[in-house]
Amino acid sequence: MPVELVRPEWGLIVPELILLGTIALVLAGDLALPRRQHGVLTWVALAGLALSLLSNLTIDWAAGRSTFNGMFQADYFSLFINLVVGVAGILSVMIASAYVPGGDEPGDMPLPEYLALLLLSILGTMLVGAAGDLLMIFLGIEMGSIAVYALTGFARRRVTALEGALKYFLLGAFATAILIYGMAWTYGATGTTALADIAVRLRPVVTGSGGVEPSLLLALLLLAVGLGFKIAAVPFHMWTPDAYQGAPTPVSAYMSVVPKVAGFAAMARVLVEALGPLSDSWLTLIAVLALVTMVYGNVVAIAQRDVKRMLGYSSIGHTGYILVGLAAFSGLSPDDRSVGSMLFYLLSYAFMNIGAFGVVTWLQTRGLGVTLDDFRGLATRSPLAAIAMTIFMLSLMGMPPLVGFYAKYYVILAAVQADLIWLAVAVVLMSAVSAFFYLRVVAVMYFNEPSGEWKVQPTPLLGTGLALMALGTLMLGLLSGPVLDLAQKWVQAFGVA
Amino acid sequence: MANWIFLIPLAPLIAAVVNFIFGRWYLRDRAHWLAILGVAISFGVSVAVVAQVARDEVALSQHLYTWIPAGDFQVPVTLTVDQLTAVMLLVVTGVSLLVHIYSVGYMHGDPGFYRFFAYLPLFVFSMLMLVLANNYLLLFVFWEAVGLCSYLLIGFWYRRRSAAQAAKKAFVVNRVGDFGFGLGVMLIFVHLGTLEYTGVFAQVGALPQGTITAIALLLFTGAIGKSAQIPLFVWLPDAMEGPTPVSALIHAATMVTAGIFMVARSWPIFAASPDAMLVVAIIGAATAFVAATIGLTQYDIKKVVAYSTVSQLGYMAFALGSGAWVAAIFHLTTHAFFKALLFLGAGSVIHAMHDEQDMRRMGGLKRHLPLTYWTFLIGSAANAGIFPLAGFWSKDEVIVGAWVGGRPIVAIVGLVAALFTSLYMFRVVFLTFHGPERFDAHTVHPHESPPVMAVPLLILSVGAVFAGFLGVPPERGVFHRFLEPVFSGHGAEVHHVSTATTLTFGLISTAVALAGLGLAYAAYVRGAIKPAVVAARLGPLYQLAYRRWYFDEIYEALIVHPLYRLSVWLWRVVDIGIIDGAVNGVAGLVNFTAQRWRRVQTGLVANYALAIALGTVIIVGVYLIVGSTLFQ
Amino acid sequence: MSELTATHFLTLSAALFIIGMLGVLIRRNVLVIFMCIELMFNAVNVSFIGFAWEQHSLVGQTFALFIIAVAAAEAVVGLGIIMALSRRLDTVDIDQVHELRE
Amino acid sequence: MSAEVLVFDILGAIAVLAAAGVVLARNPVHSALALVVSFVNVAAIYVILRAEFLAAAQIIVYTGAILVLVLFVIMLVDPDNLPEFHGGRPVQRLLALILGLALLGEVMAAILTRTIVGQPGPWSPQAVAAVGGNTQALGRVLYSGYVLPIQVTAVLLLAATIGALVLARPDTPRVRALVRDTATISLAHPRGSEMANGVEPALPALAAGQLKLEAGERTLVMAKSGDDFLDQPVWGERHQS
Repeated sequence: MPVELVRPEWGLIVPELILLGTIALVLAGDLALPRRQHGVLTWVALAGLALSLLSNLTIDWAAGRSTFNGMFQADYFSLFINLVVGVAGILSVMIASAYVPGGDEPGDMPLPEYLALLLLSILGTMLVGAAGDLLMIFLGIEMGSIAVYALTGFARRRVTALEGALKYFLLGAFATAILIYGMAWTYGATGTTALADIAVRLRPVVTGSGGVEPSLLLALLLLAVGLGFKIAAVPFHMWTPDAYQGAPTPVSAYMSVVPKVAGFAAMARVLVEALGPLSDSWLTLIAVLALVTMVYGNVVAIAQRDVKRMLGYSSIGHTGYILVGLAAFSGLSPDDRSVGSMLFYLLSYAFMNIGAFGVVTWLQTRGLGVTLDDFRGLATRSPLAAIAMTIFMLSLMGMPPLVGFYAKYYVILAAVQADLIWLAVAVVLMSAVSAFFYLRVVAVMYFNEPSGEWKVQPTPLLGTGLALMALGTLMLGLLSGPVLDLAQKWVQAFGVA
Repeated sequence: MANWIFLIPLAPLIAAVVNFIFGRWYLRDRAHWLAILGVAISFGVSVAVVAQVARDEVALSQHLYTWIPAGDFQVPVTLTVDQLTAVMLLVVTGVSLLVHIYSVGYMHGDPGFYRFFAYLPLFVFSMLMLVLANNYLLLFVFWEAVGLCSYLLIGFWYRRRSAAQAAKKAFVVNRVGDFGFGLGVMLIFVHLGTLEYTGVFAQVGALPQGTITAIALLLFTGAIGKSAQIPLFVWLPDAMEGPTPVSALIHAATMVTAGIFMVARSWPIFAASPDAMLVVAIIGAATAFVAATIGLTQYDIKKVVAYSTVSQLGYMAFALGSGAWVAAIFHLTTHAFFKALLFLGAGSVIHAMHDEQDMRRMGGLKRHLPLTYWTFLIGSAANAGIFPLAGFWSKDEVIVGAWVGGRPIVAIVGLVAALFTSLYMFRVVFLTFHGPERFDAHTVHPHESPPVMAVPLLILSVGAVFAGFLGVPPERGVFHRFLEPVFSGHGAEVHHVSTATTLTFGLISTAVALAGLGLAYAAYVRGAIKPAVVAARLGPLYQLAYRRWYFDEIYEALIVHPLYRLSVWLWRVVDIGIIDGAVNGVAGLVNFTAQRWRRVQTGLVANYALAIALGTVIIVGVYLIVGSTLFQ
Repeated sequence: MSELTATHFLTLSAALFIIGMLGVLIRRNVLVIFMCIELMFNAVNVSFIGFAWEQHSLVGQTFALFIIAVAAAEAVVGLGIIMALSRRLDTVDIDQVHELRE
Repeated sequence: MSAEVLVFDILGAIAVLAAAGVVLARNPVHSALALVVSFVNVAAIYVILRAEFLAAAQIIVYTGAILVLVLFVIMLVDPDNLPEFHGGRPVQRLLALILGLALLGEVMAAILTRTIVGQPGPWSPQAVAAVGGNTQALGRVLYSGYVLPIQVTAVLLLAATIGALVLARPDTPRVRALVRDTATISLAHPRGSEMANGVEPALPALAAGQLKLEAGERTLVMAKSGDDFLDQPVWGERHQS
């Protein structure tokens, strides 16, 4: 049986190739440079990420081409994921800069390995965003996850870090098994693993009948569960707070965003692109998951005093909000706002959440801990850090005109258009509930007297990162028009075709 | 050039952001380079853009992006340069550039040096966006932004209690005006469904008269706050707590004129409502007069100049209220030159006197500060309206505009105020630079300012001398021909001014200004008139002016105090008693749930895996029963 | 049941998968839990290859090959975490690892 | 019942029983051995499924590599911990069993009601034989349509390697001391006697002038217990006054 050998279009994977080159450079630098010069590698990583981000300009996304026999798709969706992940990566590296070398974490954290793992995880997420086949989704997610398992346990002299890593790893592998079992059933039910082909083969099966064949449903649900774990949807979320709390704070910042982006990208690719014809079956599931997730995450966050853990639960709550966007899916058409609102939310979430963890890092580099008490009187010690944290908290809460408000607004708009009024109401209610724990941080910073030792330490790159994120949180709302346009473009491409 | 407009606001913005981020650690006392470069680029591009506008007589615009694309309500961010904006662009970027250069000397050695050069370009950016906006929402956003910058800069020396108080006062008073402005913008949107200038102006005539008047008056409320008109002018003199270059740039030349600019920009709305025009004219005239009387009695050199600013803003306002649009903008332009000059000159004096601001402890500085003296004298003469300096031409035109616009009383009030203006300006000059040295020569050694401060003074004094000739001959000068396209159409009335009227008023103004000069000379140099005797003779009237017409006291008694009492009462009764009770109840319930639910998280991997498995089994089970063909 | 059909393989796969899952849920030794996860991966491979056999396509076999590779990669990292943790805690009992909770 | 089915039934039964053995065995080494048995049987079943290459890969990668790795780790961690910890968690076990049965029922429902969608693929047994067998056919597919996944897998293995190196590399002291000069201190003070009272042993101090230190240098005292020689040296630090 002859097999077509198709020449791959290398031009389409330039951002990924640049990132791979950066990883190689970082690893080479690890070997070539003496240990005290490893700080240079931070700049190498930043430059590589920036270059990779810029190289997106060289690709014609409008054409929506795919290469490597359909394994890789270069369309507006992968562009936006590249954008989110690239920005999140740059911000994460900036945050890690003050923490990893030296730092207060017990354990010497080797910077080159840290950066290499971070970049590998970013690369994996970009591949998920561009995946054209279940296999690529699987490999991309695994590449991201394996790197993050190791990052979680990076401070390996601290038992809690290893505990977080172990929990994340065992449950992650468990969920991966469920995910690939779902992929196997998808393959069994449709005879293919290519996303586009799956949709094509499903269309005649689904139309007209009152129910869906059990094997197809099993495939769909196992996939949903496996991906639900990656995005930390209730009840598959339980690793999240433990892993966030245990991991070194810059890693928590990173893993609260990028692996989640990978999960949502995979969800959009699988559920929307491949299993779109089955949307009647999964929409209710996603809507219910969204409700349960946001209620649980926001309510339990109230009971936390460890800020990292609180942010862990709050990130579960945000997963719920983003799922609302997905639940509003109405078919791949230009009118559909669901995927656009989801993508926009992910980008804004990157700014505000990495920012919040960044301020925690800022405190840690100054010798404080991670509980609410450590935030006491921050406003008098470092007014700028307090202002930044206030901006992030208010944005996470959804206060206009910060970007968090716009993100929620677009999600609610999508939900209302899809007649999911109850879900939209739930988002508003849960935002109100979330005010309890977000504002508590703000109140503690401004109205309490400082306690604990405070040692002054210059961390210019971390400070710049925080300033950038605060600025992004402030400005992205004002720029929401063009950004949302870009996020919408993927579904609009389907309207033209 | 249209494609380069975005550079005008962008260059100062980048400078501000970079200084803000890197200033503290890296740039420190080098922060000014970037700021000056940014504003210089902005100035250069502005000149090029304005040249094209002047040559082609068209408005240029550049669409940047659509801000809010939700459905019908779209807000485009478009930068537009028409003739009116062109004038403002040159004034703002030009004066900013000079003030930036001057500040290098003035702020030298200040610990907040980098912070100053981050705030100042930020202000320039906001102000430029304000004048470049093509719709009311953008205008409003940057209206607030310039207010914020002003607040930051007034309170620049925030450790000084009075500076922090002044900043707060400016913020609160402006908030009152902005509230009205915001309502006006909303009213426009509700009635016309658009916020873009062109759309609004085209449709405004169709609205009922009452609505137009309401919109116009609400918009003017914003101008009252920002441009320091009665009754909201109280913040501006206090704002002098900020560094002097800030007073020159923000509280004399640019930001305070935003209100005048906004009214001129909205002229079709105002022109359609005679009632609103009358209100504008009356408030303007009253401001011009009241502020001038206060200016006569103050001893703080910066305060006198500040009250003079309020008074001159009053002139601009009554010109607007009389339909003399071009005259108002003309006065705005010349005023920017001579008032910035006066402030920078005053700053130079204060600098030389080691932060002494009371004129009673100055005198005889002419010898020590020759350059400052001559430039300050030029500025004062221009402000007083001495022929043929800049202030003469523009003030004369404003008064003539009021006269022919059918407001003779306003014109006469303007003339009286002009007498006071001349008097208090020369009073400052004589008290400061002439007469005996009233300071302690052992501790204070006045010295001329460094070149970096002197050069801006010289450039500005050239402007103060010659800027008026843009408007010569009156009504037909270069300035008028340039601006006329903006203020035509929409049923504009054009008043024809006879040469006789122009000449008459020119002579009267000159006489008035010289009379003021003579009085000041008689009182403060020759000692022929004893100011103290005059003050005693006038008694209550003098006290009224000296106490600034009791505005602050009235506000304190009527507004601040009752509000404070109310808020305390609200806090005690409503907040603690009622709201807290309800909130605590709900919070308690939620917290109880949270405490219960957190127990689910046992920390045991086995339980977590069980939750995943349980979730899977339940979801699959439910779907197989409900959604599949299994039981059908 | 005279001929071999995909049902045979799928049943075997399901049995292996669920036994592996039970192991994860029941056992307390981290290493055994880890082995059970490998068992689940293996069960998925059986499904893939069974489907491939039924459909005359090699996609399933290829997928299974990649799963084996990924399983190896996971094993490396997972065993690394287990070793590091057992060095600190001196135990491989998963129930002793619960400092992070609530 | 054909011979094929019989062979499958036997192999499958052994695989399932061995898998059950993994879960039930008390000693993890026994679990590992049971896992080997299960994997080998599954490999044999791959041969029935005409996936000879995968059968080989299964044996080499799983049984060969991964399980040896597992056994190594079992040997490396403290042998005292190896037996399963008994007792406890009865509810968890019961629930797990119920869940397992329920999931089995659900999956079986899907298996038994499934219909085959679409056409059979191009790789019929004849087609596979035509290119020379399973390995050749798989090779063709892998190196044409699966170029990108192969590269990605390579990078993924790199990630795993770095991760494992970071986690499992031995601890190194954080401060690298540059030994410039050494001096010997008498350990006349027996260490054990103070420990008995719960008092931290005092580290012996240098005699004045015994060692010349420059600015920024510290003395690092490495002491061995006086009476019995421990395997590990006792580390301590004393700041130069």
